Amino acid sequence: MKFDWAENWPQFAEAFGQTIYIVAIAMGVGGIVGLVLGLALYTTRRGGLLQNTAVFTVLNVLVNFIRPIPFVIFLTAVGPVTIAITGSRIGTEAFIVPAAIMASFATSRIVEQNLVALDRGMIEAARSMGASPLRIIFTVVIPEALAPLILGYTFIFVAVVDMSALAGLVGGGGLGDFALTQGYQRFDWAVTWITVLVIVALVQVVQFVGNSLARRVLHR
Amino acid sequence: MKFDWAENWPQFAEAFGQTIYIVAIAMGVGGIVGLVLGLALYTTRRGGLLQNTAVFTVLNVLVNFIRPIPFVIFLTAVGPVTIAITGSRIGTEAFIVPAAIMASFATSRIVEQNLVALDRGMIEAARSMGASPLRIIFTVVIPEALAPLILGYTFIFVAVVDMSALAGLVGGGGLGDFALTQGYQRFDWAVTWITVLVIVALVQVVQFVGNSLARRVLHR
Amino acid sequence: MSEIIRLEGVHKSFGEGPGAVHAVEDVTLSIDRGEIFGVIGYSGAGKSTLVRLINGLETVTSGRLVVDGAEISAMREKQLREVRPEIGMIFQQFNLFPSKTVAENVAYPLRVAGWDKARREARVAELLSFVGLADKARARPTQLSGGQKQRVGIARALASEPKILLADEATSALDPETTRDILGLLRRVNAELGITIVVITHEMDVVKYLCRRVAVMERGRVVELGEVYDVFSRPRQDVTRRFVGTSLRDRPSPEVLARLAATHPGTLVTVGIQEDTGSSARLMRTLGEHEVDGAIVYGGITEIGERPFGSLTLALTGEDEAIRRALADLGGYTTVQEYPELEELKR
Amino acid sequence: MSEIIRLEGVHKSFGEGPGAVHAVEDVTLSIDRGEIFGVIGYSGAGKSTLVRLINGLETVTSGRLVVDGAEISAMREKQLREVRPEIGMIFQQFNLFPSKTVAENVAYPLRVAGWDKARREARVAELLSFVGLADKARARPTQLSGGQKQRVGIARALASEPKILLADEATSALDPETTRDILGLLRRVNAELGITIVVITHEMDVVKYLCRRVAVMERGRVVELGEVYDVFSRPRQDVTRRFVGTSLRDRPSPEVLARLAATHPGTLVTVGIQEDTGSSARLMRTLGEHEVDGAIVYGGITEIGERPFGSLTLALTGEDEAIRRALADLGGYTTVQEYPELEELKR
Amino acid sequence: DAAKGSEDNPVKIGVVGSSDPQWPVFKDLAEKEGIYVDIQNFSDYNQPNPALADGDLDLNQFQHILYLAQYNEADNQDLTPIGATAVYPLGLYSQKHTSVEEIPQGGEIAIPNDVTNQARALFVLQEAGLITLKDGAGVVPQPADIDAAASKVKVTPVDANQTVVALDSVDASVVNNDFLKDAGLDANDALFADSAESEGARPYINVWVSRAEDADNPTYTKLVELFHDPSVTEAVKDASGGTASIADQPASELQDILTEVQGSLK
Ligand SMILES: Nc1ncnc2c1ncn2[C@@H]1O[C@H](COP(=O)(O)OP(=O)(O)OP(=O)(O)O)[C@@H](O)[C@H]1O
Ligand SMILES: Nc1ncnc2c1ncn2[C@@H]1O[C@H](COP(=O)(O)OP(=O)(O)OP(=O)(O)O)[C@@H](O)[C@H]1O
Ligand SMILES: [Mg+2]
Ligand SMILES: [Mg+2]
Repeated sequence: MKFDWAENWPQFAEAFGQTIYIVAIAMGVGGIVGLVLGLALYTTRRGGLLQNTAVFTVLNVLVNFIRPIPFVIFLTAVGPVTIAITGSRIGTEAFIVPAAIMASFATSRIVEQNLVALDRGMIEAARSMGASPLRIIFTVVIPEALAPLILGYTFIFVAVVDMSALAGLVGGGGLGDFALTQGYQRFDWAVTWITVLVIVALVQVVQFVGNSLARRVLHR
Repeated sequence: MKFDWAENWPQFAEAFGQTIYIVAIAMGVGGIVGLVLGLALYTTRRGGLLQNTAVFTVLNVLVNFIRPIPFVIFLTAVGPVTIAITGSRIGTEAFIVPAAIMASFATSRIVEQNLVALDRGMIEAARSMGASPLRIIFTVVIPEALAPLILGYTFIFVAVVDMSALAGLVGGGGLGDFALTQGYQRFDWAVTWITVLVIVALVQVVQFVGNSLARRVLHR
Repeated sequence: MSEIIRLEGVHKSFGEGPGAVHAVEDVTLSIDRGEIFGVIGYSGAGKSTLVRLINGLETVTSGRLVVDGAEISAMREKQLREVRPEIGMIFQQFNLFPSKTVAENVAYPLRVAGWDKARREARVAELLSFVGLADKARARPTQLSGGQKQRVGIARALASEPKILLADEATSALDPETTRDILGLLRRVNAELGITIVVITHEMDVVKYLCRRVAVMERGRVVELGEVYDVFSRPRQDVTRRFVGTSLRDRPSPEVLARLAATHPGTLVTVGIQEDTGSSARLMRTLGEHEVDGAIVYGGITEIGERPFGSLTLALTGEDEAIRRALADLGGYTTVQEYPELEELKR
Repeated sequence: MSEIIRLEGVHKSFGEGPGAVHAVEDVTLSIDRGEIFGVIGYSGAGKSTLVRLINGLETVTSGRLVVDGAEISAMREKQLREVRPEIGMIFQQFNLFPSKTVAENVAYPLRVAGWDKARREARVAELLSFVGLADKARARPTQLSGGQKQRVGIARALASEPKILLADEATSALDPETTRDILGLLRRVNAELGITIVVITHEMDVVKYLCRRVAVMERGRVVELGEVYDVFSRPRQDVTRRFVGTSLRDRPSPEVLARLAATHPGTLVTVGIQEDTGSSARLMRTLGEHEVDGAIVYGGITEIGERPFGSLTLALTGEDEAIRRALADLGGYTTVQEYPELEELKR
Repeated sequence: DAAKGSEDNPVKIGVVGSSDPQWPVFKDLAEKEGIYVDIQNFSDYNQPNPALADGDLDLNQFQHILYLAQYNEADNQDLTPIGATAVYPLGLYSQKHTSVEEIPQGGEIAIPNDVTNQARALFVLQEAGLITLKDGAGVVPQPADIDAAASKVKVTPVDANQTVVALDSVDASVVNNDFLKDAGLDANDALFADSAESEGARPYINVWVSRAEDADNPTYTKLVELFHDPSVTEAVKDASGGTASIADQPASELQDILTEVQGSLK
């Protein structure tokens, strides 16, 4: 009773679509919210553009509070939020809510990390021209840290793809769930690895794009 | 039949010990192997100290191959390796093998990312003195990127703690599994959150240490 | 002339306790609107720190600092932001934005100041062609030579036509020709637009060419301050004397003197040339009166602030007595440096 | 004298196709063991690129480059590593290690060279006290002034006693006094240890003080090359003439001339002073013979390579005819520059 | 080597949910009889069978015959049931509705997403008249086998735990029996449940499993016997909220059922 590709092709295609959907939205939302959070961590940290110990401490603790919670527990805990947003705790959309939140927090650390060692001379130059902190962030800090940021986002992309395999927890589908339920749980290694290969291919494409962008941005 | 702390305290303590064990070894091994892999990615990339397109491509594809595989599938796939190393595919040690491998690959990307934007002037200075690539890596590249690297390792630490919650898959125990099986799966939210809080506290301590080290290293 | 920058008892320390570095100590000075003010001093004297206080990049540890009526030393970052667009700065380390092109670097302050695209582009083109980098508009800073980077920094600082320009070693990486062009530009913006310029430099020629007044710093303090001509012609501090000396290169070093004594007959003396005390014509006349022959063997006369200044080292030949009398006469109206140690050698 | 560095038809381009920058073009030159060789030229002329080729930091696009018998241009990175400890480099942008202390920065090449701890510490202490930074040994580069950074760079480059020193604008951030100390040090290591030094500089005084030979670069090419005295006293290229002029500051600019003409009676002329052609004593004698009075109003005489060199601008008064004859005589043995345009103005 | 079951070489038993109350009782009982056991807990159903097949475990006890059959078939193994434990009914629960009839057309039902519980849940829903399975759906149907046109509701497979959590956002959930007590659900509130005694429930008898060669190992047989001690079965029943019906079929009968089920999977 092995998997019948010919017959179940639409099921696979649907899972593929779900993964794209989950990853696109979780990355989109998580990427932006994570950027904001990461910038907040960077700017409020000691010696930052808007040094503010109170804000930094709260954010720092919050991010560390959320990140280590086992995902299925976190997903259950944010259920009420999910219901408020999507009307249900189950289904693809319902999975995206906790996934996007988790992605945001993870991204915030990646962003922070990539900005923290930025050369202060050019930030001083911008300050000396009277540029506001917000302007400095968007016109100096981000452009100057773009290469590592791109690689950081590529990292997060892979993490989100990996996380999307958990969508099955709430009936969210996706390729990861497909590999698990149609392959792994049925001990059908062909299905498992074919699906995993598709996921890997997706990741390779994005990494390739990320690498080329980073290289271009480094002007080598 | 809620959880009886007085009676089951040893069970909790054991889970705590398992988490520390898993995280310590997975971080230790993953941190070092990841550093080596990350340095390899950094040095062989175009414009790197040991630019080598073939090696870079192989490593790049390999890392991207492993990282997005859903963890439970990966764990099963590396089973033979696990058996070869620990003699069994189940138990705490058996979990550490795939966890350390995954941690290595994730760490490699974090390391790569934090080195890629390093100022080339000082690397040139070291080259001009006849320093070998290996020496440059250990005496210039790593020391100069230390602040973001420390934050990067703190990030990976949290990720490994998070991953350790999956130890239960192979009977590996740990706090995450404790929260899941004693709390979440029994709908006992008190146990769930108490356990999660202990995990969070652990993470906060490490993050605090990471932040202070990074700050000291930045000389502000 | 109205005052635009005033420092009153300004201190700046880095760190605390016994390991603290007192980079600027008790500096009180005032700079007039429209003047070009020079700051010189040894490496590490506190010059960069001083100007970085003026636009608030460093905060004053104690003392008062007022720029154009605004009390910088009492301002918070947010208020400083309103003052800063009026103060351009050329950084000693250039501090260019590495990921922006040359044109984007120069355009940056214009964006901050809200100039529209067309004006911005015109201004950038004008500045780049002035600093001779029109062909590098689309290059990145990493592709530039040291002097090219510095010129981008200069163009960027001047872009938004600030009221005050802080130039920290603005020509240190430039060849003499390019330096002359840049100094000419600075003089022009000062004359035409009335921009006040504070110039830190270790090149005395820059001071002589540009500045009206100069402050000499030593270990955080301003040890001498005045009109450039006065400071250069009558240096009171040791540090000033050394700087002026090396700069004019008009006073021979002991090695050079020894060589001159070996190759020239006669008595070597160095005589000061100054507008008000001794012109070279008067000098020659005095020698002629005493029938002493004076061959110029070293030294020079240049202008400082459009007034002649320098010294000449002469090899005097003639009657010993005549020479003695001639020197006495000279000593009556200018400085005369004799070298008895060389006479010893000759005997 | 044996040759230590030889370039044969060396080219270096950045980029390809029509947008390529040809930083060094067809340079052929040879530097002797133990000499101090200067490289001057406009900003962007290719000076830094040229010296970066010498230790293989940039790879030659075409041509041959041999250093101390080793063909650098044919070497792979691994082989270069064996040659490089013998070549110290002072970088134009300093390139210090920001996370290491000053002492650790200076000790780095010694670690690479495998010196033991005791020798390393002694050497670092010696170098730091020489460059005047003993008290900054434990500071980090970010806590240093521009000149202090440069001095750390100098100490680091000299640390392991290399055979060749590449000094790219090594004193550009230093005050005159410190510059003199550093130049003295370079001259000493050259004289005592026989280190070959290639000096890039835009300060002509540095060339005059240090170098035996100098190459003048313009747009990637070496346009003039020779003994410093010859190049300075008889510059053949326009660029050289300008550099020498600004450097000696002995020839008045048109503005200065106009002022001199206004304030001094008589005819202004500028007369060259050179060891072999015209000494100032001979000059004065000639004027005396024709009963012409010559007041020195501008100019200077210094030494290049221990030989006198310069020019004097004189205001000549006397009979028109006498002046004419005196000038004719002078023109017989030295260069005379007259200013007919000023005479026009006077009338 | 110490003999199997001695203190130095305990019998390793893989379970899913070692915190269930019967295990401490069972462990103590076995020790009194001189057999030492090591209860190894798994959080994932997929791991205990390969672990047993590899020899990492001696026995496991977490699955029903259908699950075992499916594993044997897929992984080409011959793990063997050596004793029965219990049969649990599988029920449909709701916070919104009080009867099956109330569930609206197009309603959403959450079911467990592990292969066999999912299949059984689909049978439950078919029995309750909420869905219709396509012809040839087989013994282990999945949601793709639902004839949507002929069905009243939409089915969403989720993590077994989430069937309980999601009660607040679906019309009803098929909830595994072992969650009832912890989740505070009462088996009597089920809108619908399959019957443990029925013939159709035979593939769902939970079993003790060993490797084929150990099927007659007396130590293991003894353990199976001990499991049916009243102190243990009480704990089992208690944990299931009284819904478990203890099963005691002999090993040979269980092996027959396995062969039958496995045959139908081919
Ligand atoms: N990496 C690079 N990519 C592209 N062009 C470069 C690069 N490095 C240098 N150039 C160009 O090569 C030319 C020579 O540069 P170089 O640094 O050698 O000049 P330089 O003579 O040292 O000038 P300066 O006195 O200003 O330091 C310049 O036009 C510069 O823009
Ligand atoms: N951030 C800092 N932390 C500690 N000390 C500092 C810092 N910045 C400057 N200093 C010290 O303050 C003193 C003055 O430095 P400053 O940069 O003002 O000197 P400067 O006069 O500009 O010298 P230069 O001509 O070499 O540029 C120096 O001794 C320097 O080491
Ligand atoms: Mg300075
Ligand atoms: Mg250069």
